Amino acid sequence: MRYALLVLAPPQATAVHRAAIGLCEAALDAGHALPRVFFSDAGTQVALDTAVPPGDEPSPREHWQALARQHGVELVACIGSAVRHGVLDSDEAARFERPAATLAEGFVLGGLGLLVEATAAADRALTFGGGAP
Amino acid sequence: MRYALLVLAPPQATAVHRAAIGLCEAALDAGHALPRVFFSDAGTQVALDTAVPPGDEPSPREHWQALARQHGVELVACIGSAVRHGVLDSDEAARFERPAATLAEGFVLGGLGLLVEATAAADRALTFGGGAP
Amino acid sequence: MKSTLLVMNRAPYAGTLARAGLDAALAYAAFDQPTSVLFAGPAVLQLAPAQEPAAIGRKSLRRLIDSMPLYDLEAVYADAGALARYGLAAADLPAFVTVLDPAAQRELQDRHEHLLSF
Amino acid sequence: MKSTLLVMNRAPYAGTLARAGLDAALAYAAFDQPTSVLFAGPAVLQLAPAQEPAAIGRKSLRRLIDSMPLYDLEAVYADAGALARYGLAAADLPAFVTVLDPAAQRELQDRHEHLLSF
Amino acid sequence: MALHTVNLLPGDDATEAALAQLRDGDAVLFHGEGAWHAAAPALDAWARTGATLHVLAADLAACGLTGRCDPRVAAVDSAGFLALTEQHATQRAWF
Amino acid sequence: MALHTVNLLPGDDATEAALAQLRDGDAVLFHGEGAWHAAAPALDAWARTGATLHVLAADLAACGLTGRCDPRVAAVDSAGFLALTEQHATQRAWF
Repeated sequence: MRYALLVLAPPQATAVHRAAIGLCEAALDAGHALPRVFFSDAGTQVALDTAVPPGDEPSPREHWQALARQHGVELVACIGSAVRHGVLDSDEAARFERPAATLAEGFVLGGLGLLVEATAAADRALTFGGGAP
Repeated sequence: MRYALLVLAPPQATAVHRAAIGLCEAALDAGHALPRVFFSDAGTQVALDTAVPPGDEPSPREHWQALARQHGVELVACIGSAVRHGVLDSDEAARFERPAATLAEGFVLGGLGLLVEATAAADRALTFGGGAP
Repeated sequence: MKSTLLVMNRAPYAGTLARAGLDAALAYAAFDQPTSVLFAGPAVLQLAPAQEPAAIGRKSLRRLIDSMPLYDLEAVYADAGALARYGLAAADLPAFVTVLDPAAQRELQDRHEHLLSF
Repeated sequence: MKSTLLVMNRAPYAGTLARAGLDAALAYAAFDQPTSVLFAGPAVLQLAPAQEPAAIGRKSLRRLIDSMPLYDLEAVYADAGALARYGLAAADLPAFVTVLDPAAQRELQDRHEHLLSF
Repeated sequence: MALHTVNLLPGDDATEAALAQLRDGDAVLFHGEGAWHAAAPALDAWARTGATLHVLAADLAACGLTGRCDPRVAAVDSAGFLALTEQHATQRAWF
Repeated sequence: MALHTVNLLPGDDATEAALAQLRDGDAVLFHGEGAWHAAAPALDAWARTGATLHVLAADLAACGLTGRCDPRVAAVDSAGFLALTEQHATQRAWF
């Protein structure tokens, strides 16, 4: 089957991100397709490159990046939400005259059409929200 | 009297920030002292310089900056919370090898001792939390 | 193409999730997907009349909801129990909104291939 | 110097506010302020035994709470009603925690010059 | 006497605990999501406590309730909020 | 048949609405803050609905409840979560 995910929880809701990442890994291991994960609202903060997770634990961001690297999953942060939350690629950083891009490697910014496209082609659409502050 | 404020709400909770800023302005207009506002947890995100508020409305960040400019209020973002939330001054950006600082003008990073000091010297201590996602 | 029900759960101005959900609903409609919207729990407050959030730095979500028919989005529903809890009457809602009891909400859900929650 | 009551309100791992509150309490104690802590509502779950949050990328808040006496922080209280709601028994809590009914919680509050909420 | 700032929706599960902490002479300020209390059935329980009830005018307007505010609740601006903090030595923030 | 993913604390005011949406053949997956249901009195109402009850093992461990999980709730790992999504065509996320 083909899966599409929508992630709304901020990265501080580590349990929600772990649950979503675990599901993605299980789905891919089982041979399902999972071409794209779409992050919206506070979920886009997981793509903020300047956030430094505490201690030695890998952060949700690093887990998502590993998933993208190993399985080619496209990680799209909703552009509207992302800029409100301070997540800028180099184009947006230039447009809003900020000194540097803050979008973490492995993520791209994109419009809501990419969410629509993902769920329209999917057999399963799943939302991950809640948690935090 | 002397006031001290602790702000925990993320900037997306615009109502909470407006309430806090309005109280600060009223207190200062009435002749009270309000030397410092301390931001912790998600509250530190208000100091994220790369966040672009939607449309033409001034953001909580800009209101806080105006308060600091006009009344000399010190705006301290808890350093531990700030780095988790991607708010780095130039020292922290260098320490964690990030390309640029993201701390907005008018804010400083500081330890919890500055919260303790502020409330210990105050007649009134007020917490502003809640809201969002 | 899949029929999609977007379930709204949040009060309008606590954060930005309510707005994100409405933007998503309008996007589904704009891309000509069969789209329905259910306002459940605190999200029924997004339907309240006369919202004037300029002083808290926001734009009226009710105004955005009122524009839904312009996107041919009129399959819009509200949770009866939540309306009662918050003291909202049917007359307060946009005319194109249908009020549903819990059983009818479940039937609505079961008529759609996908659900998204906000 | 002012006597300060820090009121914790959040479950341990929903976000980072619970941890921020504990860090603040330890800071007040470390700076030799007269400090008390009340775990209210969902925050009593921070007191639950045997927490092992490594698999969700977190450190045990119960372990942090267990260290409070090392900071001479032993004026630590828990909300009786919330403990019952979540199925926690007094025996589950650290030995230095005192369980309070609502009236005693208000007396506690009134004995302090400042309150901070997390 | 304490000031209770209430940023909870009507029916929030923290409400019961908050109500149990109210005393004669206390003041309640509904703000943020709490402003929805100004026209909700849940207001009755707050009115029975003996605390005075207030709501921040900007949040009341955001809710569209400026003209529908229950007469038991007084709308206040920032100066009114300040006065409440002057009159009450401590604040319990419910959120 | 639907999968209900529940990231709500026991007693959350959204619980009542969620319970009213459960049907025979549905499955519930408690996760995140929902994992506290595995040993809370509020579980009874969920058990009466006829839905099967599950909890994500990592969240159960975070709560310290691995050894105290109610026998009516089955702990599942990510593969178990995946199986629930395979068996149920739609997901209602409660958070």
